[in-house]
Amino acid sequence: MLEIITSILVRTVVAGTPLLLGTMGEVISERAGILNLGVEGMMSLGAATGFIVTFTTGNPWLGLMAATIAGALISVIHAFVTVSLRANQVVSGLALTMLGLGLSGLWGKPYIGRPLTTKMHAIKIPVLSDIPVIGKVLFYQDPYFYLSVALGILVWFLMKHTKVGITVRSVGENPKAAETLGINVARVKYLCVMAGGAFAGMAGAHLSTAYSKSWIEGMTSGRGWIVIALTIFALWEPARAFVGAYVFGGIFVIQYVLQPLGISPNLLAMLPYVTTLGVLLFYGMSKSGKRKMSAPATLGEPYIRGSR
Amino acid sequence: MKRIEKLEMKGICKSFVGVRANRNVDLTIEKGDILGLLGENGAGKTTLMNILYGLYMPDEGQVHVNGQPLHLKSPKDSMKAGIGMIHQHFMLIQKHTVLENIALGYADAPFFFPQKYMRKRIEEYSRKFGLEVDPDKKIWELSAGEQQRVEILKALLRNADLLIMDEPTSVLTPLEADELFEILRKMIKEGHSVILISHKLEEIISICNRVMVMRKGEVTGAAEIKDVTKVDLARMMIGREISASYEKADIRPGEPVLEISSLSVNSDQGLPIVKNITMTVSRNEILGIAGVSGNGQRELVEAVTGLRRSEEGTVSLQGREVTNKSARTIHNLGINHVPEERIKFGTVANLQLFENSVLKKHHEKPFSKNMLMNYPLIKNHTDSIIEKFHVDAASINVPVKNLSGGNIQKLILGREIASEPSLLIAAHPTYGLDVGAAEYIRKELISARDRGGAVLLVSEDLEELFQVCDRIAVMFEGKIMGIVDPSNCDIDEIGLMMAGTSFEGKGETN
Amino acid sequence: MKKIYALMLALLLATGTLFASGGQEGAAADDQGGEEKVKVGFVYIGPAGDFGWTYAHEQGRLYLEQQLPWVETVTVESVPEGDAVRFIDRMVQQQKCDVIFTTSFGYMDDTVQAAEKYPDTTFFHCSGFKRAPNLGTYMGDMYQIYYLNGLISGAMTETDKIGYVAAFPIPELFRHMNAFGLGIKEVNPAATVNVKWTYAWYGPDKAREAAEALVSEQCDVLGFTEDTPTVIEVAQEHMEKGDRVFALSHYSPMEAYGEDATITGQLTDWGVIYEQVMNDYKAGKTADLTNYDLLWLMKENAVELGASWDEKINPKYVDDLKNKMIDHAEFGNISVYDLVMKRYDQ
Amino acid sequence: MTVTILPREKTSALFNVLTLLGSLLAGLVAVGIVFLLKGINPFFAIGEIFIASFGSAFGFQETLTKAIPLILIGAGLALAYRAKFWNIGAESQLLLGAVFATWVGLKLGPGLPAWAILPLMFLAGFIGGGLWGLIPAIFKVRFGINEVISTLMLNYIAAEFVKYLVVGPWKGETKYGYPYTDDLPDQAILQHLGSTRISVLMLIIAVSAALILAFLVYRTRFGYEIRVIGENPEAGRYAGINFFRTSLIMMFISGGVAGLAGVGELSSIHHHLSYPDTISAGYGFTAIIVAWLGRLNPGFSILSGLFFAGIIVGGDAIQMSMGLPATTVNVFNGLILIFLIAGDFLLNHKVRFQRRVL
Repeated sequence: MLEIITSILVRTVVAGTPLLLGTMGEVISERAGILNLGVEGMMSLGAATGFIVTFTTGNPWLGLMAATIAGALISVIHAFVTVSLRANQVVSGLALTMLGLGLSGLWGKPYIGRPLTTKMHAIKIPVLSDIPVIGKVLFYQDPYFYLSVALGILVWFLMKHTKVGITVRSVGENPKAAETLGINVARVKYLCVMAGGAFAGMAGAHLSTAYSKSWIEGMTSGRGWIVIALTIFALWEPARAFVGAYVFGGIFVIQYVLQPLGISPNLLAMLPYVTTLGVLLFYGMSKSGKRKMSAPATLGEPYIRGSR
Repeated sequence: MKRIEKLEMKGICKSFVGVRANRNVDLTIEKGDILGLLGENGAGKTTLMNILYGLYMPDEGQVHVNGQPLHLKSPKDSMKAGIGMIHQHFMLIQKHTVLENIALGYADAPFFFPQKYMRKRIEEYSRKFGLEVDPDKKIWELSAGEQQRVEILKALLRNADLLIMDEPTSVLTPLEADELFEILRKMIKEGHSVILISHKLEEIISICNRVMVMRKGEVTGAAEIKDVTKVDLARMMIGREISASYEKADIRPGEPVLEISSLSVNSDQGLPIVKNITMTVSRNEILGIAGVSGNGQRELVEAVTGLRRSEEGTVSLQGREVTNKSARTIHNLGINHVPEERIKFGTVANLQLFENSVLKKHHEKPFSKNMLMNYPLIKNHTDSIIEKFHVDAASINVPVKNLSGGNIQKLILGREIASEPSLLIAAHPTYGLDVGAAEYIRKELISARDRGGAVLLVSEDLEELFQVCDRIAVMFEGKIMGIVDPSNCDIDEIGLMMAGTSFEGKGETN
Repeated sequence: MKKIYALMLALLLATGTLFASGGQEGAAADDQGGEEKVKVGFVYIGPAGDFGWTYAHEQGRLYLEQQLPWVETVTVESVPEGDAVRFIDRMVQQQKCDVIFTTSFGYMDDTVQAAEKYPDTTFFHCSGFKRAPNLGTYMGDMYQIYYLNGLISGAMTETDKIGYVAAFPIPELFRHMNAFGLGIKEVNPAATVNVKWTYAWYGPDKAREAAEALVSEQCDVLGFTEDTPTVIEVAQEHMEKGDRVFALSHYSPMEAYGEDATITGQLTDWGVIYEQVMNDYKAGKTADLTNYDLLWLMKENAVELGASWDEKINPKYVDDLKNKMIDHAEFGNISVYDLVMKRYDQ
Repeated sequence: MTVTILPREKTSALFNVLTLLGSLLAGLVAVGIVFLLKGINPFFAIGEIFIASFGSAFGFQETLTKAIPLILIGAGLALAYRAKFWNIGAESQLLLGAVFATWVGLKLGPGLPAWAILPLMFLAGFIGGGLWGLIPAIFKVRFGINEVISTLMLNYIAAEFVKYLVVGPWKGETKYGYPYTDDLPDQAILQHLGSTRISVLMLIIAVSAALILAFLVYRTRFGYEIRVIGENPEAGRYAGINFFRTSLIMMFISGGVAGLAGVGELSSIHHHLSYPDTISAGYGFTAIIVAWLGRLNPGFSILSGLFFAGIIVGGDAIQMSMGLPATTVNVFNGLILIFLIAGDFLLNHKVRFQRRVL
């Protein structure tokens, strides 16, 4: 029994890693007031880029870097269209998803099914990894896990305890107030969207170089959309994003564990999505929940400088 | 850091499209002054202050500090020069804590843990000026007065020597206002100076040491407070002979159309803002509601038209009770409404002219029948409105956003009057219009009255009220201070009522 | 304004059409000058590089091109079931294919329809059961190999729990799982098989979680039907962490993904089948295909035991199997290795 | 040099169209650049797409076949987007339409008179899609839940539900254990035109649905109210429009039309319910651009639906002749959409470049 629990937890953490990375990115972007529905596309591009670079150079770290840059670069399109051209963020995000999926499919085609010779191996942290259960879950994982946790904590810290965090959050809540206090709103928004893209790219690289170690079209299989739901689930708080990512990772894992109980695997596969709706509904039912669920005040709205 | 000993604005002129907001304005303020800037809405006070704060560039004129000319291109420049401004609508981030709000964009705060650093500074300043506020609270948890203190702290921490406050007491309870004045006095002692924009005579008298009155972009008077009385100020503010009334048919008011009794309404913040109002508007009558804006006029109108819940009391329309009925039900009973914010409520900017010409009436015959819209007929109707009300538009097929403000207002008015409502409620219908358009709209209001309609006119423009109304009610802090007959009344009286003095005796005339 | 807009949009479509018809000639020119070649179209359900079903067919196609120089091929991949018709249309009408292979059961009805529509083209549908004069069927079935895999798995398990990651509950899979189970029981009556369904032919993430769940249930030999080597990778990772988890390769030689974890597996060589079919075609044996059903098994070498084409069993574990002695009803006391080889030869 | 951006006061119809064509052209150029980077002759690739979809009889047949669901869903989405309701869930509304129709055709079918089956299937499909569309509407209006998220989640839920049906309770007895339902009875099947896959009835339904929706938007009171609350909810309140009721009706129709597309795919193409990605090849998503290219006028989705159907069909051709993956079409869709919304900016704003005078 203990072994099953350990295994579930180990897998939960692994399955939650791309979700955590993606959610952190989307939290940053949405905190600055830009809804980016293109996560699925950016992740996919990250996955393809990460794989191709790892495959050709044999260095998974270069793959990770390339994926991060690719994610950030493609997100610039979204930033330009929504910040500079004030276009509808929903439509632009969807366009980005299509573009990301298309480009990754086009470039990744020759790499479908090719085995990765160099992999990121799990790192065993001495001593700590010998602790029962927790040791295996937290201290014997692939480097992406440690990276995602470190970045997650970093984002949390930046958002909560630094000037940058205050600036970013203010830009999403009240860009006009930020502008009068001398902050370049457009620049903050651009940078935040790009940070979101970079995180999504990393999440993609995790999928193709650490999780599956292979590339195939559509391998993100909806994780980008879950990330967007998770961002609401997390109420735009990086600390809650940890909870959300691992809860959802756990739900993904537990489907297979529960199969012997005779519940239809298809109904189990609905769990992550039903849970999301359930949580939102739970928030939506109560007044205080609604307040909590209230997004950054200007999320989705174009900001026009100097408007009165 | 050199402090502001003396600040002068000289010969400031500023025009917006077609409107001269400031004409050759001079202003001087010295260290330790609390200068009251008095005037009606639209008198140009806020424009002048926005120039001082670097938000607008003046067309002409200069600003000097301690004798040196100052170039203000953005709020950053004015902040650097030691000028701080607190807007009527606070520039605060509701979901953030006080600390975070003050730390935002604060140059001296460290990168890591800026809150910790700010907390020390805030405590220091709180003690110095008596600005008590819990730094860890979120803004939305604070009362308006506390939020204002945050704004003041924000300005002071940015080394504001001169603090501009735009109608600071309009959102405060009397107790909070007293606390604010206490803070301001402390600031003066510390060598700061304050410019207070207000149209409340009482508070200007009680806190300021100097006053400057503006009307229509010009300075109409400046004095030391000790040399003037409330009545003097009221005269300076309104201060002119009322020009002749428009011609009106000599008809006695008919049966009552709108009866409001003991109506109480809450503001968006959930505080009582209309308090126990009772009044009647009859056929062939224009009832004006005078008063400085923000005294509950807007909420009153919204409650009557079904856009806001009333807490207590009743509203009856031609004998039928319509309290808290839906906007559509009330409209169907014959109330038409020219809303205050015409762009926000009254029209749909991206829809075409003809589509806007039936907004709110689109569900009625003959404009729609069996769920279908009769667009040919609507277009004819629009043509007639455009012709009758002289709406200047390229075509009825252009989006309304292409029209100027005056033309939008004419369109709305035309739409609301054309259907011969039993009651027309018009809120600030001529606000921001040029003289010709305003005159035209006033005449239309009168002719609606002459044809047997009842009109409730909310306006800040006393001249307008005197010219068109049969009776004028003055609202102050959610209450009716008195109802007067314009043909038989002293303008000072109204000024005093607007400033909160209740007048017994005159009361209802019918 | 709306009218102009509509007009322009229509004009746009029209220019597209014009542009299109203008370019047609150029494309058509390519098709001429062809020699006496037979053009063969392949419709694939998955991506050609999936390392499973479609990959195996792709290898078969390449083998075919290599063996029969008079064959020219064209492929289209990732064609959703129920949408094959338009691809077949295009293969017949534009690419002028003479023979078309549709390689998934789900294409059956579409292939039948297409065969009716194009009587001059010859169709072969993989794994189906409907035939027509110009529609034959073929299949390389591996239930024998699964049985052999079962024998080996039964011998290798120490926990007496064997895991199976299965894609979709369809008859072919049940057939394989039954054969697999039969083999296991013959060697190790105490062993049980745990099954996890993924509902995806191609789902590396799902297969991974399913395999991990099986490992956590103490399964130490993993078989699977899914088109990626994911399950092998999972087993290999556990091996590297010091656990004892084996896996059976599926469809393609996957030993490279888990050199320690892979014991053996199932291989299909579609190439020999395709070669046979095309030779039959050339020889004119395919005029009436109503009874043409090429169901090839082990004896035709269409399917093979092993995780790579060279070795039937990973040499690392040959000794283990040779040392594992069981009492067998038919052969008495025999090593599992010998049993497997005996059965293989049968 | 400074760039000033001012709102454009007047836009002419011609300018409107030129912007649109310019956006499309720019989109195609961008696609060409992507091809070029990949080492593919862009003129050949893009030309091939149009040849394959509009340049040959069999290609055009397929284009029409694919256009049917795109027109239907695009028109429905245009309605929702008019009200600023970002319905991303057409994919699942289509599926639910197919599920309801399957239930009528398969489960009720034997007990129904032959003439009633198809009409009832269409009705059921409309109701199925409509009800599925109502859920996010209620979620949004009553509980303040963002419709983008809820419709997306409902997409996944519906897909799993369909899988559950076809491998579980509805698994066909005649399908040898494969995950399909049984085939619909003959009376429940839409006939094709000749040897094509075009169902004339569906084509008529699609075109007339688009026209009816256009009529609804531009000629009825309901359409007027939708446009008012979409453009300016405050004005909608002022005008006494019932937000809750209008939103619900609107989403019922929007989802219902997608449901009709589901009935069409089921009854005309597949004849049985099977995996969700077989029933709908991403029509719900492509239709988003269809609606957008049609400037949110349901009527124009007829043309823009045809255009994107052409791109889907043309995508097959470059897949076969150039070995490009199926998702290449997504590059097209994404880039064209990006340039369309960028074009909208030019339509509504003047951009002036000025040399800074010192």
